[in-house]
Amino acid sequence: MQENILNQLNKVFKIKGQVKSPLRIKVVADKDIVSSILLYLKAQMGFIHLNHISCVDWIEDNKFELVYIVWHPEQKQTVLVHTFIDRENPVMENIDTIWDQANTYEREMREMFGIEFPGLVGDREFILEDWQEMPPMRRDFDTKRYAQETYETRPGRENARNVRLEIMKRSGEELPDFAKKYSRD
Amino acid sequence: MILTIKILGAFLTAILAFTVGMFYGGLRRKITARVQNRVGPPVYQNFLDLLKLQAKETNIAHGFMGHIAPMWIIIASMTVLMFIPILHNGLWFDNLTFKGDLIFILYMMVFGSLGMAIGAGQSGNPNSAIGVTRGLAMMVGYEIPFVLSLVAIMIQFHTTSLQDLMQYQHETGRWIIMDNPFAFLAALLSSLGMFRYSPFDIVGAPAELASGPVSEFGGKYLGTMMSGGAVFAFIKLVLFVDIFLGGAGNTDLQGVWGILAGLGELLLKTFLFYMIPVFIGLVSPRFRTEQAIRFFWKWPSILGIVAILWAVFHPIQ
Amino acid sequence: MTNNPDKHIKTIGIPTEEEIRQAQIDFAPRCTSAGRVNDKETQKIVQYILNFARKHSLFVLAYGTGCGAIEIPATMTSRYDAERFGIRGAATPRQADVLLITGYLSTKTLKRVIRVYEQMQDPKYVMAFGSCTINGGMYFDSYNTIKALDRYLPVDVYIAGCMPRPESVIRGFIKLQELIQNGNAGGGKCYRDNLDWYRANQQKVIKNWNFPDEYNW
Amino acid sequence: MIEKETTLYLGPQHPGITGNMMIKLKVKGDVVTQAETHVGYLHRAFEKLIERRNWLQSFTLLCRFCVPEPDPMELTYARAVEQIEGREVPPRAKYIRTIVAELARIQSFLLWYGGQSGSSGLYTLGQWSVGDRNYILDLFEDLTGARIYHMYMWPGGVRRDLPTGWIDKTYKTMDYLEKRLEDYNKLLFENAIFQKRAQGVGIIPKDKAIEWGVVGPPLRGTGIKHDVRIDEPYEAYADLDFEVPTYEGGDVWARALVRRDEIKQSIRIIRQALDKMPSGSYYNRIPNPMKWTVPTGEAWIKTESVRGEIGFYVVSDGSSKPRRVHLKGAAYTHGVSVLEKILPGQNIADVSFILNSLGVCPPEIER
Repeated sequence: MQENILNQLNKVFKIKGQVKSPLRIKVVADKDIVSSILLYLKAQMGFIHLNHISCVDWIEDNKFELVYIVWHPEQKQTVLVHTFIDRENPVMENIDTIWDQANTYEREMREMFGIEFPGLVGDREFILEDWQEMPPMRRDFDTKRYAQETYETRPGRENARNVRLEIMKRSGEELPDFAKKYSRD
Repeated sequence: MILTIKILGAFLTAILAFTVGMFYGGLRRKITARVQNRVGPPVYQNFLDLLKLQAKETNIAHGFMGHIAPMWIIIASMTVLMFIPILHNGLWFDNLTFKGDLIFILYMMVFGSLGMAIGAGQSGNPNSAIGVTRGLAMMVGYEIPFVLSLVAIMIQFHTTSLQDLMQYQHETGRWIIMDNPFAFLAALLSSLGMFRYSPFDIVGAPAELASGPVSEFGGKYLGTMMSGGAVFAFIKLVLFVDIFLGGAGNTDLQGVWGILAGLGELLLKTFLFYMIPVFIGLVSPRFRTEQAIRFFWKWPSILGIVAILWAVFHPIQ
Repeated sequence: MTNNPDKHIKTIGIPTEEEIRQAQIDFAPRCTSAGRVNDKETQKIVQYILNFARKHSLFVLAYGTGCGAIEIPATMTSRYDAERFGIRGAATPRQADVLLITGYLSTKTLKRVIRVYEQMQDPKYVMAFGSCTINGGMYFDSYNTIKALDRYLPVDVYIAGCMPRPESVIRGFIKLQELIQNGNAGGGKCYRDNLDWYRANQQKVIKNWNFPDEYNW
Repeated sequence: MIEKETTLYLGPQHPGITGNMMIKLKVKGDVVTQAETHVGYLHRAFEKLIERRNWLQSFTLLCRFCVPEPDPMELTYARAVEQIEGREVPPRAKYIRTIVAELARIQSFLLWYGGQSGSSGLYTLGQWSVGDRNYILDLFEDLTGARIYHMYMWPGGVRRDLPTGWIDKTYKTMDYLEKRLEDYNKLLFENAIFQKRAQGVGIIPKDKAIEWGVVGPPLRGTGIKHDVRIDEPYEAYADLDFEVPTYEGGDVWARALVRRDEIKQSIRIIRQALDKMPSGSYYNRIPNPMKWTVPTGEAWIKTESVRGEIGFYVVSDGSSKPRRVHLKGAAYTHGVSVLEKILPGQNIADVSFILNSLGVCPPEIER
């Protein structure tokens, strides 16, 4: 069954796939044909359920990896369609005409990774509000530094060590025995 | 002398209505808690709530009607209260009853809700606006069987006076529930809507409209509304007891003992009657607005019409 | 307060005593119950009665701002039954006395929470749940959650734990009741007195103060 | 009644909302004409933070993805890590995991009883069921030490063995629950008003359901038999005998019936698993967690949670920290696109009702 799916995809789109496990098929495709693959999978092969769209930031290769996961309700097969897009100028085809719920994923990716989907409707802000920095899910966004710069942190958590000792020192109270036992100094 | 007693009696009536209404509210919360496997708040919890609400500061204004609406409810409730004979015997709790007061009471009971509707409308909160629409729609629903049942009573007894009805029940010892059970049933079902407990709490449904018309009222306003509501609850209960359940104060005792016995009888009857909507409320989900109206226009209204027919064929002079 | 991130945060080394003292002075919450001396002896009888009523009638705003809200149903229902202390839910901020911050606050929620808090009527109290409201907890490096709630809202009672059990929630309520009875829980007034300081802190985090048009009724 | 269109904001502060989200409704009189979900109030940037934690530290964050039922999150992630690494799980651990997952399902369903009946004004049932939920949480407390967030299932097994006497206690709790379920049935499902309220409300069409991304009880409420526990059996489900209830109709009523029957099936699964509990090791030891690296790879793992199928897409780049952990919760489609599709035309009174019956869990949407 899995071979049939792969052969069919190979015949139509000239792409090679591989069987990962009895219920998972992995296909790597060029970004231009991804939407036609998905449309073909949905309309011709019965993969009518869009499970997931995920994005991985491969900053070393200067690429975003997009993963479209579709599922066949009768054969219980899952196809993962992988594609790579340029990280500097990330544009991907909008597929919310194929599945309505893709709109949500794409809006999230537009916000979190800065990937543009031409023709995508919906507010630009889906989860964040008044975000002015770079899209936060990119690997080069340093969340800890941003948090330290933006939010005021209560003193006492300067480092991971000495918490109990610090409490004792500042409050002037003697630590109970069990706390001493777990204190790191 | 009579005037002094009347004035003092009016004050006493107001205090009695307020206390009993609030106390019943607390009892309801306690009983609810017991049904729900809980300990529940103390029975005087509502008084504490009221005291706290009255002690809150207010730093908002929602226009003129926003200030007037709670007053309106209090005024309306007190006005209606003054026209309801609390006890059959004695001058103390007669207040301002007069011939034809049944029609007047019917008219005035809507008055409080209208005041609240205008006040809530002024607050500009869409939840309030929708709540008010629902409340008015509900009123159209439950008023019809209620009016039908009262009309049946009026036809049957050829009177519009509560005093006369109570006098009849006192003299014959027969409660009107026996003379016209259909009227009682219709009124009982519509009373479920009047109390706005669970199947019919669509006006202030928390999961749908926050708290409906009172969404924007807090502190003193809410407290005042709460006291008005307590008085109204008492009014409804006494009205039902007066019309259908023989009224209170039917003993032959005279003087203070007569009044006390009458009050005891009143509390017992009102409490038992009050438990009907409370227990139905505990086990019922809420109707949608149109379902509620359809409910009232179906069986209660049919019962009301049957009651009128019954009254026509079994007149009592 | 200038926005100096490195003032309190040192990633390497243990701060000296002097630095710690300075940080504590800088970071002390504006509104604490400690400074307010209005205990039972100095209260007038009316005030005492009103405080008694306030203490035993706490309307909690039904706003689950974070994951601590999952223990609120448990606290309110049969086993723990908070209603026996006079604690019950209120649907809208106008009717509520207590605002529960049940956990971390993202900046988007903080904006709404401030709005809700300002809609509440005095006297009003804030209870903060969980370690994430105290110092960020496990979200210490998250870009979207605030770390110390008392910089933005006056907190009356903190409940530690992640998440606090119903018992500790009730314990927190009882602590709040003590504060109210002794006249020490005046967060709302303190917030108004120090509004500039709080606003400055809030505006550091919330960039845009405008709400949608239909929101401003 | 009213022809004017009003904008009604349901939330974020609203008693009818499950959690912290907002639904912007356009209403005409009592009828919704347009609905729009706004989320992001609970965004804690978990997926960003997990990139900064190592494989085991991630569990503290993971279980907080969805507050009412943290265990399926742990289970799914643990399975994903095991699949990438090729780590075996001892059979006893598999059974314990199954039991914990089913207990989590029951406690979440009991919470759902409270939400579903509370949103329709029947508070008594909510008080009972949420009160009874504490008995399940007690079991969790005995087993893991915490009421809500357990961090119990780790790659390679579970963190602790069953304590002594726990099995008997679980049997007793199951007996008690079965008795209580009859009471709930009388109060909710035999209630004429609830039937009237629930039937024909919030209909998901059967032919569109899979395409819309509906999963779990809402999908089974349309009559389509789909359950990850049967499609791709994981843990001990393949050895156990249970049924997947389906009902026709696709409305709130059908979903409620599905959930009612699923609690019974969960109790059945737990009893069987306790009966068959194998002996042996409960934990396949992992190396020092601070230095533990997982080989390069990726996994897409699905688990059946209360709200439906949840999936984790986990990518490892061979280091000691995950490259990407991406959750697809059932609420991600239910709460946004499905809700926006089925709300128009409904009464305002039913919005919160439908929201509860879909099992929308906002923290799962924005993570």
